[in-house]
Amino acid sequence: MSSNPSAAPAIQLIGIEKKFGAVHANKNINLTVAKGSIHGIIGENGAGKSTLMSILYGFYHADAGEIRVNGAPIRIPDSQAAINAGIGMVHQHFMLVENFSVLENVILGVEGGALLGKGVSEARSALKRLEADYGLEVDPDAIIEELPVGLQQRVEILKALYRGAEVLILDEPTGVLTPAEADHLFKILGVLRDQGKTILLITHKLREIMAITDTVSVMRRGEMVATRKTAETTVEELAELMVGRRVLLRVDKGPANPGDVVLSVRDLVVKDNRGVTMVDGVSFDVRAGEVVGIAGVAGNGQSELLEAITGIRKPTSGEILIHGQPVTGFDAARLRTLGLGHIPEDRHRMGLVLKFEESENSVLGYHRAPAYGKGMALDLNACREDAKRKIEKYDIRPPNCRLKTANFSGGNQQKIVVAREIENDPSLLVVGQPTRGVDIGAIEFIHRRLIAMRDAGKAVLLVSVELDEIRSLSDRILVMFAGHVVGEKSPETGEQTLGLMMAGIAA
Amino acid sequence: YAAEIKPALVYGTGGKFDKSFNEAAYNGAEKFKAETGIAYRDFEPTGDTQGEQAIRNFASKGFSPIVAVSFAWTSAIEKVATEFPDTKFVIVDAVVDKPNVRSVVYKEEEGSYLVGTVAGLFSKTGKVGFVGGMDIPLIRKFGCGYEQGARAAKAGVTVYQNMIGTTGAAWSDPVRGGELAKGQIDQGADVVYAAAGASGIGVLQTAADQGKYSIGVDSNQNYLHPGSVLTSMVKRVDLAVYNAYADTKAGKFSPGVQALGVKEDGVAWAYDDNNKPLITPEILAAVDKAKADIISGAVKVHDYMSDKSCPK
Amino acid sequence: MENLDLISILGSTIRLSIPLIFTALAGLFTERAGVFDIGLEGKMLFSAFGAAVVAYLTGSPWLGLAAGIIVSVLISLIHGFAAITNRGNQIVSGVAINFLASGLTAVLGQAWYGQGGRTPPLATSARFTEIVFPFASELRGTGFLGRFYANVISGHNILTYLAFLAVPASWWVLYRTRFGLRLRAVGENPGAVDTAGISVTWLRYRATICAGILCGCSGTYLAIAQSAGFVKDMSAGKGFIALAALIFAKWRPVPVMLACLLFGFLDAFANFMQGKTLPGIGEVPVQIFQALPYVLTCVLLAGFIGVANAPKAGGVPYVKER
Amino acid sequence: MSTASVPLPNWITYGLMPFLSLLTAFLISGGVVWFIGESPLDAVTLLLQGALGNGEGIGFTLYYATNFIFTGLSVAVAYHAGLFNIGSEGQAYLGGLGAALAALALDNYVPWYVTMPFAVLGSAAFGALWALIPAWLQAKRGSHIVITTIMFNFIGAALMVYLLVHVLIVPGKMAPETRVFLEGGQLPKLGWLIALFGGKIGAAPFNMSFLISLFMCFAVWLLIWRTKLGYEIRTLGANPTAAAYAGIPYVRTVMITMLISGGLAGMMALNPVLGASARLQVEFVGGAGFVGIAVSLMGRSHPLGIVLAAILFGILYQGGDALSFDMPKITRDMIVVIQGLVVLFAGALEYMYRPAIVRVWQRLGKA
Ligand SMILES: Nc1ncnc2c1ncn2[C@@H]1O[C@H](COP(=O)(O)OP(=O)(O)OP(=O)(O)O)[C@@H](O)[C@H]1O
Ligand SMILES: Nc1ncnc2c1ncn2[C@@H]1O[C@H](COP(=O)(O)OP(=O)(O)OP(=O)(O)O)[C@@H](O)[C@H]1O
Ligand SMILES: [Mg+2]
Ligand SMILES: [Mg+2]
Repeated sequence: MSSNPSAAPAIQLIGIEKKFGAVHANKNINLTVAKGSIHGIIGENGAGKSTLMSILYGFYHADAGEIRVNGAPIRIPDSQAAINAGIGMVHQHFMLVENFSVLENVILGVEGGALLGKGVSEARSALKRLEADYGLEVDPDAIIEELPVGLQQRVEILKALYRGAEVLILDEPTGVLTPAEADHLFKILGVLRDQGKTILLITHKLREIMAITDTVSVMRRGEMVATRKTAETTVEELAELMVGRRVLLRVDKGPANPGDVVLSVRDLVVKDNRGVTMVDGVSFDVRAGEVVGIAGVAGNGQSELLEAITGIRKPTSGEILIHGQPVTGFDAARLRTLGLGHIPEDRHRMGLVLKFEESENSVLGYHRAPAYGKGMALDLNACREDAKRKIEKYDIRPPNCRLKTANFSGGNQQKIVVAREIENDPSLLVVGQPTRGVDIGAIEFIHRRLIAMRDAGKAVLLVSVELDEIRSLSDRILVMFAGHVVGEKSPETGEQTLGLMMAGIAA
Repeated sequence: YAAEIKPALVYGTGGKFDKSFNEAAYNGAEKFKAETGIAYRDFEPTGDTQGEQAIRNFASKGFSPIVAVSFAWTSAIEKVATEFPDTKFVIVDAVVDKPNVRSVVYKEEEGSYLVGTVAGLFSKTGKVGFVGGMDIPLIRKFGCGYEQGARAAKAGVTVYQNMIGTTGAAWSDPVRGGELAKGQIDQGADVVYAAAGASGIGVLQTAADQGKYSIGVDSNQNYLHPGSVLTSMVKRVDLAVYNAYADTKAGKFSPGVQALGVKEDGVAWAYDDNNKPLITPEILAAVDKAKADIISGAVKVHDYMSDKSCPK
Repeated sequence: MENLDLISILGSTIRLSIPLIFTALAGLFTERAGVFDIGLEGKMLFSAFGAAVVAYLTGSPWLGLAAGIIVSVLISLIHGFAAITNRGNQIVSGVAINFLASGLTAVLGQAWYGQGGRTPPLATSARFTEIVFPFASELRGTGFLGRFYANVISGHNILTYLAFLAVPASWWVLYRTRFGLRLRAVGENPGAVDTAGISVTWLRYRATICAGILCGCSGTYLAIAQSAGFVKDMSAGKGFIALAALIFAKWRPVPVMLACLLFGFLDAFANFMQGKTLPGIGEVPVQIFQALPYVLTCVLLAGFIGVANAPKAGGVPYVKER
Repeated sequence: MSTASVPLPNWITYGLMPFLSLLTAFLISGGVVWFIGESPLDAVTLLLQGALGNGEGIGFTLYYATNFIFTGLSVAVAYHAGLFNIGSEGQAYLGGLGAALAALALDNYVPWYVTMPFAVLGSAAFGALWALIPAWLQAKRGSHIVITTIMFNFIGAALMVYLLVHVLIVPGKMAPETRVFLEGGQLPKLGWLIALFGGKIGAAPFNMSFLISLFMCFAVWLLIWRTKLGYEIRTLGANPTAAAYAGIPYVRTVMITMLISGGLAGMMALNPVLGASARLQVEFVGGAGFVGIAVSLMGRSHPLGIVLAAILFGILYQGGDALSFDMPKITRDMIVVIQGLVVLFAGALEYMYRPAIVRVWQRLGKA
């Protein structure tokens, strides 16, 4: 071990192992993070990034392996130990008490005594100092649930700093931010680094990695596959490392032959569960034989728009027409009978019932069709025969329609959803994040299927936060920002332009 | 030589040792056992639906006579007595018209009249209370007799009446019993009569805690809080049980209704060492006179159950 | 006469509210920490039994109280073991505790004392008896205020005054101490507490222990203050009324007290109204008063009187790793 | 390593684990028996003899089991939709009103088999009615159904006592109960069924409603696993968001499920009211609604499991009666203790043994 502490790396992970039941989330991970650097970690969804960082933060326990901080091996049995070792973390899903004030959230765990009085006033002045030092302004008495996500994230950072973090872990901090907010965040991170803090930044946005990190490590399927100096690598190399083979994000497709208008959305206004207007007067058409892509940073109303169109959420006002027939407020079941197919953004939350057998999931939403049983009855054999056909056609593995859906891998689960929705031959297919957490082979398969749908004269509406996916599949791109469609572009438009629009800066 | 008998006893809800009604029945059975050496079996149902099964259980195991001491088992006895025509049954506090059933009922209004007389004369405030168990005609009958006695003893006596509940649970809720007694005491009552099975324990307790006076029921409860329990309206359930067993043993069990009043010594007021200091000679004289008047028919105590009303 | 009745009803209200206040505050602690607690009824019953037995054996009400609390805390720990450590269904665990309480107290009571599940009556010295304030009896005769002083303020046992102290104390603990801050946080978002380096498990256990202590007081009150011994099933649904009061008060300490007083008042008023007729309505069945607390709570839950937002993480075991 | 998501074969999940829970509950109950100075072995012998030793005992056992089948099904149906109905007790109580009204109205005029369908409908309708408001509150207002059904148990009890004390009571009688139904309002005993196996039913109130309960088991199985509605109920219970995605209407499904659940609970009343005591009494449900929770948990919400668990509890109830009869030191409350322990170990602590089992299983797998 080095006798000069400043030379020792801030963090060293050696042979970290972690299993969640059958899922091997981290396999023999080794990682070294230099002091005073910004170290990026990239990887696909489910690669194990959050798990690894949560182990470092003491949230999960590694099954095996060693952690060294400043060269000294330490045990991190819980987050308290991590905090004591100067490690702070901003989680992917914020860990805030929503009905508490900012101040209460900040002091939680470091109240400075059994009674609250003194600790609270000390925290108040400390927050002022941190605000001034890093430009992290936020009203200490505001209630969290009333703050926009950007500010909530700020509270998370303040929490970590208030606890004296020297190493700051940020888990996908920009997923919920506009590019401008993200830029502001990166500025703050720069300041922190200059003050000698070490930063671990998880993201799967390669651009961010190139823009701000000093070093970058790549994870794939629970393994740490490479570490590079950012200056010495390229986006292409990182992408290839991430997915394990050459990436070909372009999809071969011919020109579109748009036909009649299939979906028509007029002045649609949609609120979320909290009553906040998320979609604010959106209008557009989707024609037969074209793919319309909706681009935007997550949280700008795309999810609510999809839910309104597919009958999951009642719009506040406005109109939706399918084949010219008003369908506003129809429920999902009725819309399906009118020819709407829906591949949801989150297969676990929406698209599948993980407890069910595969065959039961392959009829979800279409189970009322006479093909699956006369009248009230559900004909299990018909369901199973149908499922077997889809399994065969979509190469779903393992090919066992009686297996619990939870036991299929992510990619195959997605294929179950895609097969179900496409095989019902909809005239309008609404697709959200079709390839999230899916391996490259499956991505290509799904992309080809979507284009085939278009070529068969179906209307396809695609929402994705992956700009590359939007650009390669769409015939037209609508950009959403803050609940509005801020513009329509062709797929040839540069990333730069689209990025500015997504930030609400240019139209 | 008398036939060997297999007597059984089914208590009312409230438990064997309620220091009151059921305990009186128990004492009767114990007395028979002590005198004859014949063992008996008993059962304590804990809910309204359990009695029938217990009675039938005894019957099917060849027990006879089977004494069921609560009106709650009326329908049960009706049914089981039909199923087992050769078994002898006794029901206390209700009437079942079957050739193998003896029904023992008491003229509680007469006993209550006696303790009402004591209460009326003893009360300094001119206000006395009555806490009943379950709100049924039978218990109203207690209250009505008590009221008549108190009024007859001293004109213008106020009588507060409360009932603990409307289901079987009312027999075993001393907390509420105590609370109701406290309410009456707060309103000025200084003697409270409890006709509430095990719930009465709470009434007697509260009166003692408050330095006031109470009247017990069914068993002689004077010993529970000597100096605070003024007297008890003794209802000789023990006799019903004892007689049933003894009659059967002697081969002279008779079905039909037995109505026991002051005259038959079926109901009485308790006067013993525990309450002797409380009972003045005037009270003693007055109660003795009331008793004599009832026996002679000079005083006719109105029975609430005869017309569902109580003279005001 | 009117005054007399009112005073008498108020005095009765207080006596009937005390077990509700203790129990509802107990529920406040567990439920604010995110652990549903429908086993309040059972804890109350267990502690009543423990208090009565020990008070009978030792002749000391204080030892009875201690026993009541210890028993109730032990039961809380069982709930904790099931609901916190084993992440079992909190409702099911509560149901189990209610069954166990009702059964075990009766079985043991019968086996030990053979009095139908009752414990033997306690001597006055083994109970908490009324504390008469100075001049209470003198003031009793001096009109409304005097009677109010004598019958409503004075003349209760020590646990009654303790219950009213427990209300501000609970408020203070919840809103002015570190423990309270964390407890409220863990009921809303256990993840926030966990990542702050605080053990969710231990915190929730402490909350259930607090509940155990408070339920211990309520059971003790029932058995050795309000009555002179344990009686089978003597809690008689009070745990559920307290639960209703807790919801009615939207999980806040001072409103909890007010809700309990309201429900206690309904009970006292029902006793008073027995057999009396209301002008124009006639005799009001007691069942109406018995059902009223539950009806009111349902009306509240329906959102007709404001919204009762339960602690967000309530009822959900904290599962970190699936 | 966490073990919660490690898959285990069905015979462990549905066989071994409930068995271990049950074993624990019984061992502890045995400890209680021993603690109060009786021999647990003798107690078990008496219990089993009382419950299964002769035709009458079996009749009683099945009589109790019938109650628990109904309430167990009631809890299970709601549970499939992710709803915890602890209001079966109150729904059964109200169901008794429906059953009794049918019997009171018809018994004078028609034979039992004409009364029966009306009583079935009446009991189910009143039980369903009592589930309606909590269901509506859950579906439309988001009020926690656990809380509202608890409240409705109490409201129902107050209502029934009022009706029995003030309305339905026979004038001149003291017990708050209706008149005894005539033959036309009673369900016939199933003596022949016991006789088939060479037993004598004796006085056991084992009656027609047992067959109705078995029929309902089949109906529930059909509903849950062979109909589209059942599919929707299960989807709602397993993943409410997926249900919304699939166009399964939340409000309607919750309401229908709770009506079915309440109806099943209500039908439980047929057994004691029309089958046994031939009159409506106060508190005739006697906790069967809560036992239904235990039965449903033990039976893993499957009709077959529910029948088995109900028979187990039937044995406990009848055997417990016999036991308290012959061992006066052990009161009938002992059953409630066992019941509590079963709910605790099979319900709240159902996964207590899982990590250990997983470890053993994995070691065996590796070896
Ligand atoms: N608490 C948990 N319990 C069980 N399995 C988990 C848990 N958290 C994560 N996993 C599984 O571990 C694997 C790695 O997940 P992790 O969240 O670390 O991925 P990630 O790289 O952060 O992905 P993303 O980009 O989607 O955030 C996944 O298969 C996931 O399903
Ligand atoms: N929740 C779960 N329960 C049981 N088994 C699971 C669960 N999640 C995953 N598995 C098993 O773990 C294996 C790995 O799953 P994972 O989603 O990590 O696959 P993957 O390698 O990412 O595949 P794909 O590329 O198709 O997404 C799967 O084959 C599946 O059988
Ligand atoms: Mg992650
Ligand atoms: Mg995957």
